Amino acid sequence: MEFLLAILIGLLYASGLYMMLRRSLVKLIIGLILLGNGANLLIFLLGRITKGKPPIIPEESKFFLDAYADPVPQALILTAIVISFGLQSFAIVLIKRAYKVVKTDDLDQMNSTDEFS
Amino acid sequence: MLTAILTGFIFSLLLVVAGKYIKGKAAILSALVPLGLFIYFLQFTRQISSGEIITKTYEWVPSLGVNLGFTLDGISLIFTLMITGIGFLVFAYTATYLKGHEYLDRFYGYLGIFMAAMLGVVLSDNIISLFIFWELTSISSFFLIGFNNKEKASRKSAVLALSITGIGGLLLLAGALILGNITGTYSISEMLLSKDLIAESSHYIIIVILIFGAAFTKSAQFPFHFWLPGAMKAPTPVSTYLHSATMVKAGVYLLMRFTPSLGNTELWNTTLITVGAITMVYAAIHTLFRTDLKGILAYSTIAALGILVFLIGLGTREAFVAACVFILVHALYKATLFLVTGIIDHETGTRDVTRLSGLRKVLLPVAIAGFLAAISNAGIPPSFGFIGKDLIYEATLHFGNTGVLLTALAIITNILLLYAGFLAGIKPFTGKLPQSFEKAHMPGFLMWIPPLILAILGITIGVFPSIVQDSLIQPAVTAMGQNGSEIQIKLWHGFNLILGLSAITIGVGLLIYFLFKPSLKLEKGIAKFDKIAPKSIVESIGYGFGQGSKKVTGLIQNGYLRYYVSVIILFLVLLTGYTLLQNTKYVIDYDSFSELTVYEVLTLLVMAVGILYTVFTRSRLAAVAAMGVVGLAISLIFVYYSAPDLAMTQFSIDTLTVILFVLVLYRLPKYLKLSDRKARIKDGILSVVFGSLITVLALEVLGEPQGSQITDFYAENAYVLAKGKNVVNVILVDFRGIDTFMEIAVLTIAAIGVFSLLKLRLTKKNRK
Amino acid sequence: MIQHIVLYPIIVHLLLAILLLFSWNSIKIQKIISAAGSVLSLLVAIWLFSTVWNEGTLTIQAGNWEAPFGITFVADAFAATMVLLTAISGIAVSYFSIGTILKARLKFGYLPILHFLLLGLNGAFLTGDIFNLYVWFEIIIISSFVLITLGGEKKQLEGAVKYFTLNIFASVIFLTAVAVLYGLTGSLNMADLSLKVAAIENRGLVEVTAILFLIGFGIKAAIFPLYFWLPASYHTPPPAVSAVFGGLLTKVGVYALIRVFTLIFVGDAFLETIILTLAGLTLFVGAIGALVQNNISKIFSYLIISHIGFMILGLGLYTEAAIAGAIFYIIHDIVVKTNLFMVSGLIYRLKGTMSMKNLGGIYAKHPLLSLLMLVPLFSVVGIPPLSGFWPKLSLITESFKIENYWLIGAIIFATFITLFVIARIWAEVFWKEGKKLPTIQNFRYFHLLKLEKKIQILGPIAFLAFISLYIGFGAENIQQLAERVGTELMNNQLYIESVLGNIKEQP
Amino acid sequence: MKTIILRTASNYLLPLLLLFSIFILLRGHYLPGGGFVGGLIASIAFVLHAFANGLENTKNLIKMHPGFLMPVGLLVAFLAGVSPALISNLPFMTGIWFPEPLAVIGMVGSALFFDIGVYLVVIGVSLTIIFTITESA
Repeated sequence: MEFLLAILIGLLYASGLYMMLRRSLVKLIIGLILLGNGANLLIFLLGRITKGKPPIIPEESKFFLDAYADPVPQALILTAIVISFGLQSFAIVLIKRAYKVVKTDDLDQMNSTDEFS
Repeated sequence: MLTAILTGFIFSLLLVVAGKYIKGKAAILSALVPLGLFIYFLQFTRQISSGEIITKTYEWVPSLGVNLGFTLDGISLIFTLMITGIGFLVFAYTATYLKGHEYLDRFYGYLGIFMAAMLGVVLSDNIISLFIFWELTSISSFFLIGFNNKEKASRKSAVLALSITGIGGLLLLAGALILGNITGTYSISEMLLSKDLIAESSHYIIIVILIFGAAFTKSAQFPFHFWLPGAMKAPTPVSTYLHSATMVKAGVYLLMRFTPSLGNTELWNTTLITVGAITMVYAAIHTLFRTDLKGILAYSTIAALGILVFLIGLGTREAFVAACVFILVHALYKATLFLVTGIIDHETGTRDVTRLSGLRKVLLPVAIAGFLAAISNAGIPPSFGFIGKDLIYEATLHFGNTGVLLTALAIITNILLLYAGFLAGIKPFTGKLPQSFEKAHMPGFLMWIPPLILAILGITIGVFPSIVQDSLIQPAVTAMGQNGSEIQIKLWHGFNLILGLSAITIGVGLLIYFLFKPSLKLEKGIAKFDKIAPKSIVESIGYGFGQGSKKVTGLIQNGYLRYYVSVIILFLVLLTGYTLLQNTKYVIDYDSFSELTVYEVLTLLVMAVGILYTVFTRSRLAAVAAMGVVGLAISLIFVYYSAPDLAMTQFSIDTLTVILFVLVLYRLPKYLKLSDRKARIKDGILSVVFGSLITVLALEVLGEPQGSQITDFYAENAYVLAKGKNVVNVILVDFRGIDTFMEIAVLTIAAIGVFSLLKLRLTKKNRK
Repeated sequence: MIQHIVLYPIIVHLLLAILLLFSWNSIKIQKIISAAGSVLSLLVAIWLFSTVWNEGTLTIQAGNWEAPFGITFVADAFAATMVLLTAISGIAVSYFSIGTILKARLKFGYLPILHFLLLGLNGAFLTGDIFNLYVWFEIIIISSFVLITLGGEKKQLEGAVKYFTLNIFASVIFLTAVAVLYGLTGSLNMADLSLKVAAIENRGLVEVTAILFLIGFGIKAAIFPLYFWLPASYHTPPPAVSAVFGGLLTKVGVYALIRVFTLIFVGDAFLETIILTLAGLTLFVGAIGALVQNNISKIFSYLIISHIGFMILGLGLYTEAAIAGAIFYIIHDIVVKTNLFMVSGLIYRLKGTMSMKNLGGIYAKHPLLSLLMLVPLFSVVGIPPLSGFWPKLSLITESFKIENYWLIGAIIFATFITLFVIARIWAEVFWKEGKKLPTIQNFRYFHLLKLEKKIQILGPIAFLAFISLYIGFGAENIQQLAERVGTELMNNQLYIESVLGNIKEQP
Repeated sequence: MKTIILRTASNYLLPLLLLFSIFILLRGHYLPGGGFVGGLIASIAFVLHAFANGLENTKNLIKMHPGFLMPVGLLVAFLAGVSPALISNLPFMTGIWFPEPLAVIGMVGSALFFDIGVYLVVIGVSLTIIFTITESA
């Protein structure tokens, strides 16, 4: 599983990047979201994955009795997911607003701030 | 001594507040500042001439080895006296010259700073503090040269002068730091002790080059001389001050100061002789082609500076004596000539030498001053200039094999200098007075007395050279590292070869003066060569550099976001790829991996398809939906691998994101096909490489051992100490609660951002 | 517990932001809170700084969980200095904002976001946990997004898209690096990481991780060739926003680079070479960028990039003296760059444009204001003895010690171009004769402002000008501080011990 | 789509979902759940309500701008964070607990209040975002 997951993470990074390299603002944001998902999964994978042993202490005991999944990466990912949600929602609105003002979502037509003036 | 230097700065600062009081008749009072300083430094003469060296050190930034260490020795004394003495006359002259000028107070302010900085340069023993004052002279001269800042030419000259002297200053800084590094001290006098260490150091060459860079730019040596004629855009008092006694002499001062510690090597002497000789002859010839009085004086100044550098390069005791004398000679006559020119300009409104004549009839005292200065400039006895010229010839004649050639060059230069001096000091006053100038009249005494004083001084010292012999020249030569017998400066050496050479100089010079007529035609003629002159070469290099920079910047910052991303990724891929290739083990331990189930494979498959569909579909909504599927698949993976909280969160966030996207997107049209095939392939390759890199990296890391002691701690204490059983939640609200706190802060900020982005629209109304 | 004060700079801004949100409906109250709060945060920062200066590094374990299990906050001399600078720059920007930001923007949460931004900065400087650092970075990013887009004008949005994309991208790389680091060590506490990373045998992987951090932070620090977002966006928001960005944001990237490369990834010759090369190129490319611009605000943007090179150079040289030089430069740069953008705002107020072609005549009309603006302008060049000058002494000397003349050349080149550019600004903007003021609807020129507004604009500029004068003339004090930071950073044992206790006691 | 059935259903659904969300919030310390997910569920409740009854009606129901919940939540979390420092001079965010567990909820301590803060902020944030976008769509 780890092997396949690693490949899929690579795929997420690759496709995220590919989307970022397109000219559409919408694609750009989707690309960033894919990249973010890739990074989250990477934390998950590299924190070592464990099947079927959630880090929840059994009802009767006060601590873990046997092996269990590392809760730290999970907590990190949770934070990262929520944070990226904040950024994503802002980005989505940015698309909307940019479309209204610049009248296109073609990134190549948003170059005025880099021009010599 | 610190107080002496600070006086100028404080004076200028006071002007900021009290400037308006000094604009009227009170202007003359400001001349008291340099006068006071002049008297202050004058009283050291006895001590210095008896061989004393006065030092004083104030701590400033000891951690960096930078102190305000001051040394007053023979060299410093000559310079301080020139700076304050001529400063006094210039200050006084200005009071009338710029009478009623709107910004007279500012002018005095700059002059004050400049004077103080100049004093700092010549008094500093700490090489870093010398640099600091050095830069301050550049800056204050920037303001002085650009004083008439409404004129474009003025601004341009100021920027040019600052650029040239500024880069020189930075070279000085580098040289100073390297010197300090080698010798372990920033004190110039202490560096003397490590003379051998420096000379033997492998960095000697670079040090000398850096110091030369500083000196040559400041002292307008070929090919860096061109800022000086441009600097003539400044009001005449500035030209007088900067070009006779101060600013440009700072380079010469630097060379004199470092002669004992760096000098007396092949590199040092040959370079100085060559550069000095080229400069003096080149500039001297140029005087023939100028019609503007200040232009003539500018080139003759460059020539004089060339002579000084040349003399320092000769490196003999005689040469040093000549140099020290010539510094004084030049300061006296050149200041006079500038001041005279200023008066002419002030009264007639022109500086065109072809139009000026007969002014003695209306400006007699000025004519006398001009005449005396021209005499001294020409080296005609009994002027001080005569002594100076003799000493120069003496120095060149006694200089080994090449003595004859060097003497010849010196003679040529002197001949042309004579011509220039006569042109500036005598020509405007002789002949017929044109009608248009009849109304010219004598300016206020503050303007004509100063040049007269200087001119008379030039003759007086010529007749009684002993005035300066022991008090100034002797200590200065000693300070340059030449001890030895007493120096004898005399007006009359008897009939000898040198006298003959003097006679030739004067004779030929006069001949040229009477036969050769400067004209605009000639000036235009030489303008043809401007293209290959250093000025235009440097300017076109600068222009080319500017254009190149523009191209490069435009190329780098071309506005295309995808290109920016590509560059960053390329950089990342290259660097990490390089290291990964060198270090990977390419061994994957499949046994340590967990087993696959059908559900998992299916989930991953769905995810892969979702990703690819997201990338390749041409409908926005389909892309968003596919992205949502990817998110769902991820939450399933979380479910399989023991992360229920994550699964819940991923699921809800994913849903929300899709909803938001749909809300925003459903009105946008389909994607346009914007990029061509080639770009897509290129991007595709880059993306695949990047993705594979991450995969390889992930597999590599999985091959490494990881034992988290942190996890064990949580496992033991989550319930016992933190009273929770869902360890993930315990981490979120307790162990790493601050992360979560900031996470909700991020959400809050994002929500505000969304709110403002959609609700706030700047209109004409609220744009207040 | 004296350690509590480590968190005060964070708590103060957090509380301020919350209070400001509660006063959403009243700009007046918001202004009062922000103004008073900035003073409070300055006092707190001074308190923290003086305590750290006198008693050494302070640490506190948030949640009272022994390191490395909770999140540790560490105030060593470096962090305390950065917090102090944030407070200084923050108070200036806060007052400047009150004076210059449009009412419409203030109504939509400008001030709370500003304080969230300052909160994020303080958090990033004080945290001793790598993932927590990521979270603070996100706070900084999202608040800066909101600030840069607030008002939603065309150029703002266009700049923001680039700013947004590349900074998020940097975060992703940062997160990737954290993932790898956690995968290798199972730890997040930076002091703990320092020990664990040193023990990893596969140095290649460590190097790759370090490169990921270099790129993630490098984008934020705007070094070559990762800086594209900066010239595209920094001139688009109101000057007050550019001021806080220009002063502080890139410096967080530099801070993180210095922190990570002195604490966790130490002694890698390959990386040092790369950092040095990048530093030289950053100096060069930023300088030529500044050379060709016409808009003063863009010139300042490029100068930011160029001068980042000085700080990275200090890191790359990797000696105590060089790091001290970098620290000195940071101290100078934060104050001066903040001020420069406020100056550009003042110029805009005076003349209604930022294009050099159309500017002019300020000196003739406002000599005293010109004198005031001269201080930051000349400080940024490093005209001795003003503040930018001193750190170059150490940087040149240390470059010389490794006999790298290219670096000395780059330093001189960047300084020279800065000098030239500032001289040209002086000639074009201040000396040249002014043109007629363009009429802009509803825009109030400086001379039409009420005295109160004028003070709100000039006060911060004068305050920062005064500070940079102090840095220049009182260089001894700053240098001692910088040297102490340099020593502490190069002996990271001190940091580790203050976080984890005496290491020898641990198995 | 605004059928009567949906409208009636959502009127019952709203309190039910809200209760459920609080349940999820409270049990978070022991089982999957917590402030974040709880907050999301609560917002979904309101969104559904708005879907059925129109945005204006939901707004009237809440009676205040949902954005107001954000500073409130932050303040609650903040107080939970500083309380240990104020009460027993412990570092920021230290967990302090009442000695005995309460029925249903279990142990009550600063961490729980912190989670409540998270819950409130999440509701405020998601409602603000969704309402704003809907209004200006």
